Amino acid sequence: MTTEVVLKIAISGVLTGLVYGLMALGLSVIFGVVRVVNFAHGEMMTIAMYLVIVFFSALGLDPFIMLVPVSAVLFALGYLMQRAIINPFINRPEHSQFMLLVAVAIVMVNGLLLIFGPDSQGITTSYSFDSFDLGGVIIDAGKVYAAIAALIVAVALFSFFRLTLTGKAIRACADNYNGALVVGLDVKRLYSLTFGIGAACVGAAGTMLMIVTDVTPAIGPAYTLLAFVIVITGGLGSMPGAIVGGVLIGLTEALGGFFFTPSAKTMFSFAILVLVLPFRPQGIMGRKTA
Amino acid sequence: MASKSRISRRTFTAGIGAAGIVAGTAPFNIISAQGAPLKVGVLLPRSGAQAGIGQDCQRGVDVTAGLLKDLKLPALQIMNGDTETNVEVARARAERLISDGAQLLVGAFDSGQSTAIAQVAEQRGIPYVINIAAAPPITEQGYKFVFRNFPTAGRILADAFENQIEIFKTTGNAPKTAVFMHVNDTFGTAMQKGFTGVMGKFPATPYKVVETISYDGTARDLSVEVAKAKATNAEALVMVSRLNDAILITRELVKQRWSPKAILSMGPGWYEDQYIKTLGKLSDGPMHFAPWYDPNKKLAKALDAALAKAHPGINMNTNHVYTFEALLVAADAYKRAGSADPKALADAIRATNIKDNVSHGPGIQFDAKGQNEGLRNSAFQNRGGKLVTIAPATASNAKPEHPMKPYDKR
Amino acid sequence: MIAGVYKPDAGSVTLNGARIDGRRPDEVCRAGVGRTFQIVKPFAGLSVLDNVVVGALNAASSVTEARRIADEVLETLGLAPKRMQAASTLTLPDRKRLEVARALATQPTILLLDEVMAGLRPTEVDQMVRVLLDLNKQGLTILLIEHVMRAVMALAGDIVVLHHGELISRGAPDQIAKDPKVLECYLGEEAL
Amino acid sequence: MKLLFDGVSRSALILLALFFAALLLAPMVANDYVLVVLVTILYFAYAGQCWNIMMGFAGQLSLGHALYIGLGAYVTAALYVKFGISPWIGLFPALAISGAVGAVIGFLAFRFGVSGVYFAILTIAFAEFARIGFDHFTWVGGSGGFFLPVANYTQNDFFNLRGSQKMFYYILLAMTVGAFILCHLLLRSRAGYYWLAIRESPEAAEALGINIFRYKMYAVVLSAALTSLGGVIFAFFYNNLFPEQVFHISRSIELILGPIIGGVGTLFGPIVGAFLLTGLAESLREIMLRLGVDLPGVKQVFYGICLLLVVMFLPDGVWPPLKKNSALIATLTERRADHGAPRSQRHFEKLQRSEGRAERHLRSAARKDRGPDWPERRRQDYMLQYDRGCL
Repeated sequence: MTTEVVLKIAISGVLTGLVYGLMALGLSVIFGVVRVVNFAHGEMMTIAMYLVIVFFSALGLDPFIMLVPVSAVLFALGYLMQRAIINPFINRPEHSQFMLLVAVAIVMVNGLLLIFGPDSQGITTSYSFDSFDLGGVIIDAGKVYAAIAALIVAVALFSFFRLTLTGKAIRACADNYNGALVVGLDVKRLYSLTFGIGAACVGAAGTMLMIVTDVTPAIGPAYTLLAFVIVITGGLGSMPGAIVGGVLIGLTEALGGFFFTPSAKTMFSFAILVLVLPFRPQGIMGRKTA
Repeated sequence: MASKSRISRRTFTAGIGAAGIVAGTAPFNIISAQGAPLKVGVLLPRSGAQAGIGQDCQRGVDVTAGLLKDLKLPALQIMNGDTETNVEVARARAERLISDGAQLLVGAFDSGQSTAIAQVAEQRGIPYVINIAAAPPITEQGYKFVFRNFPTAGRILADAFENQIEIFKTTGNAPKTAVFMHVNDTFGTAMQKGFTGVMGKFPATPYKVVETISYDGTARDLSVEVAKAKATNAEALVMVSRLNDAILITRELVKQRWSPKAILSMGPGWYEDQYIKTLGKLSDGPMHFAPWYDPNKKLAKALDAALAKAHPGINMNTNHVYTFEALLVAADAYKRAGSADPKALADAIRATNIKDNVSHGPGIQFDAKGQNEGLRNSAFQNRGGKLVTIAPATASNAKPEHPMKPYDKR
Repeated sequence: MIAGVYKPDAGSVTLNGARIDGRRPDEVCRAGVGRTFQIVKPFAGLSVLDNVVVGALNAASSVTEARRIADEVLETLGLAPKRMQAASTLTLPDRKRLEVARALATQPTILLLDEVMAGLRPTEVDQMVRVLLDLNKQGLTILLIEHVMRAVMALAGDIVVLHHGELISRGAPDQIAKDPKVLECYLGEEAL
Repeated sequence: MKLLFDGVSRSALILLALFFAALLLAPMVANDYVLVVLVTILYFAYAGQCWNIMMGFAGQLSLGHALYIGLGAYVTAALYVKFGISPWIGLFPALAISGAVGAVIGFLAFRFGVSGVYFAILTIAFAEFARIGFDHFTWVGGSGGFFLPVANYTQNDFFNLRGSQKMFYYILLAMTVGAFILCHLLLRSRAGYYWLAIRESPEAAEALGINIFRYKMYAVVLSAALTSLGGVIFAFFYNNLFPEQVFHISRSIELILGPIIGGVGTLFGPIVGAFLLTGLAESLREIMLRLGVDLPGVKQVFYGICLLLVVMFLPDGVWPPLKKNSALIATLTERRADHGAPRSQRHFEKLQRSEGRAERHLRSAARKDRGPDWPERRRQDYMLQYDRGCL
């Protein structure tokens, strides 16, 4: 019995971790290229989650179909945010960027509160309550679907950065800003694109999360913090690092919650962070910095 | 003036019976003689983390004016203050409302914010009626101007066990084991602290608690918690939770294919509208042991009707009841005090004796500490999207259903 | 490596008989090694004076004393008129001078200069050279990395020319300048 | 004393004195509401000043300062409630514990080269760690909260910090002034110079013989310890502590908004920021009230937009441009006073007369004025500090 329960919890932790990883991936991509830490990351995700609710109640779309429109809207949001407000801050000191994004986050949280009210909202799909029974190990079906979708989106993103010209151009910007300028890349546009892509990741992650959880306007900061922990643990700016970090944190919280008291489970992810940082300041998958 | 305020008690109770029927008789003169409405500052966390509950309480405020008029009670001028779920803001708002002329304060749902407001009220000598806040220390400070018409955690627990014993006696079938899950916030901790002690005073409680699980109410994922609870194989699930976590836990129960024989919730969450709306038929079955209203009381029916009219689709709940009752206390005291002098108001509140109220129990009276110890808690159950009161028998309108219908058979 | 940024794989660095290899940069500096950076690193937000005061505090016992030293150093390097400007407003030559001033203010026994003349106009080079010569005369050891030959020629007493790791010439500046091997190597382009 | 006033212009001193006098007299005229707002302002000004030592001076971005507030609050409150120890004695262990925790964080970070954003996240991690830890620390009430006994005090008990708002106001005023003077002196000390050097360029600072590890540690420990004093006041003023309130990241953010809006690294920034932000929040409420808008969240949306605008258009905060203007005003008024000599002549004389003064002024101006090439410099810094090849 115990082994089955532990196995079940571990699998559940990994699956959730994959979705969290996708969310963190957005943060990582943005930081890796634009060098701005998106302190409004979780808040952007709550926007995506509310979009899911709107689309769901208005059109009755399945979350997996909604992946596309929600990501598209978030892409536009990210693109515009970068264009309109973040761009002038690219070269400002960190605390100034922090301030800007905190202000953005305050507006987002309270805007959502105004529009959608304070109550938690969720969607119920045909598979919301399904689960698989694998020889006594019960696995949440929604989580499985969400995790698979998260993996697909992540792989698509990897291929985009590896294979397409735009992706390569963005990587060039990340590698050498001045070099990219010199060879005639429109860095501003590429930055906006990157921010858009990062936001789209968040959009996809938010859509997937709606399958397994609910949303309230106030939940944003918790997700921002979670994304930070994942990304720093995995390696800020490293794409595989975000996914690995997500899984690691998901697993840690699940097992920590099971073996110790669940109310302290987030403490374990912070413990992992505190352990990782001194010994690998660049994160588990991050490259050694100069 | 003095002679008129003496009429209050009897005329008042009679007035309720005659509400809306007998018009133009003596009580109206009292209102007009009393002049200006009492300025009441209502402090609620309407934005920030507790926005949901704060705004729900506000619904109770919204319907008050009409009801007070029907009760022939003096009008209240409501001054709203949003505490933003923040202790400092709560304190500053309280000061602000008093500076703006508030003669009485009501609020603030949360124990921390209520403590901060209580201090201000005490220092400024302005009466403060707490609507909801269960942490015992607030009324243990020897305050002169602070009153709480809400049961403390110990009271809620004692009534819960008593009602459970009664319920399981009627059903004839009781769970032998239970797992106790509680949210790790102010209310949850207060309940957890008292749980074992109070349970010991009720040896007839049919079940034994095999494990206690404390969890974070803001957690996004409660699958681990439920898996841990399921692993105990307990027959019943005893809960102290909030709304969001209640929904998450129910989903996990279904997904993890665990149908406890009974879900015994000793707090909010499982009876709230959002819960019922979100989960539909899966919301049926949980029993609640919480501060509630007595469905047979006249005023409860009136409040329910007023709420139904103002907010269709919203079931009346604890938030509305106790926020309304706090305002009721204010209006009643104002009427009896005959003036807005804070000292007189405080004395009038202390002498409160409202028999015809909404909540379950003998009515509203305050002891020397400013606590209403008479409040009793009911047991009620989700049944087909509605809430029915199942215990104690004297204040119920339905029979309990046990065991709960398994989730996969719905 | 001398300055303590990189640790040597083998061998040792000693200053006045004490080993300084493997020490942290700040310890090396306190031992008496002043250095500049090839890519200048002024404390941009601070004034020129304050930049130098920070350096001077290395040896000075109080802020007042450090200010006095800083004033002197600025005077020597001709930065005194700009002492109140923010370092970020300086031109590149001035920044290079500031680098030297700051390093000098630490009162080192040996001064490591990394391409401090690059980008300077000939007259500015000459000015810097004069300063360095003065300092050298006062007993300061200078280790210079420089490809402005004008400066090297003016500063060095004894020149060793290496070509692909081989010694090709050695002697006083004017001798070197005439050495055919050297001229061949450099195609005469820098030989004055 | 000489060190204190050395190089501070006379007009600035007069302005300061007037401002201080106004604050001293404020409780005589302010009603309780204004007083509680002033207390909040001073609290944020004090805490912001402490945070500024770490970020503004030494350049270490801490996003977890609520940790030290919370430690200070819990330690003194627990000692007072459980053992009856006066907060004036209890604050010493509070200082020590906060300083020690700061030292641990600093050691972990600086010994292993954790800096910039990473450092910021590390500070958040510790604060969150403490939040959840205290949630389960039942000796001080856990998540159920820790309550200090309250009564209606007829007179102030200064020794036990029990009393009226006025008492707290004056204590906070003294603390804010004390922190201001301390920071002023620190900036002119060896440590101050070293911190600024480390902030601007750690490599260069190290090459100039500065033990950057040690001085960064000084900054963190000092900032942490001083911040905990703010926590002491918090505990005894509000009389209840909840880990979810005290240690929450939103509290950390609240603390640092003031100094950032006011001007990071400036002495007046935290004070100006605290006045502006609390004032802004209160006046927005007032406006909403006047307009009859009673929608929870509207106020915060406008608050966010205001923050956004300030940070977009005043990148260095409100104080530096304000200071330029106030310096201008001061010059103008002084000019009117002696309109005899021709302008340039007078100007020259004045420069000569007050070289120390001008120096001081320019020096601090220089510190704030990052100059037009700041973006490029920062870009360069980044290129040196980080491996940008990450995708």
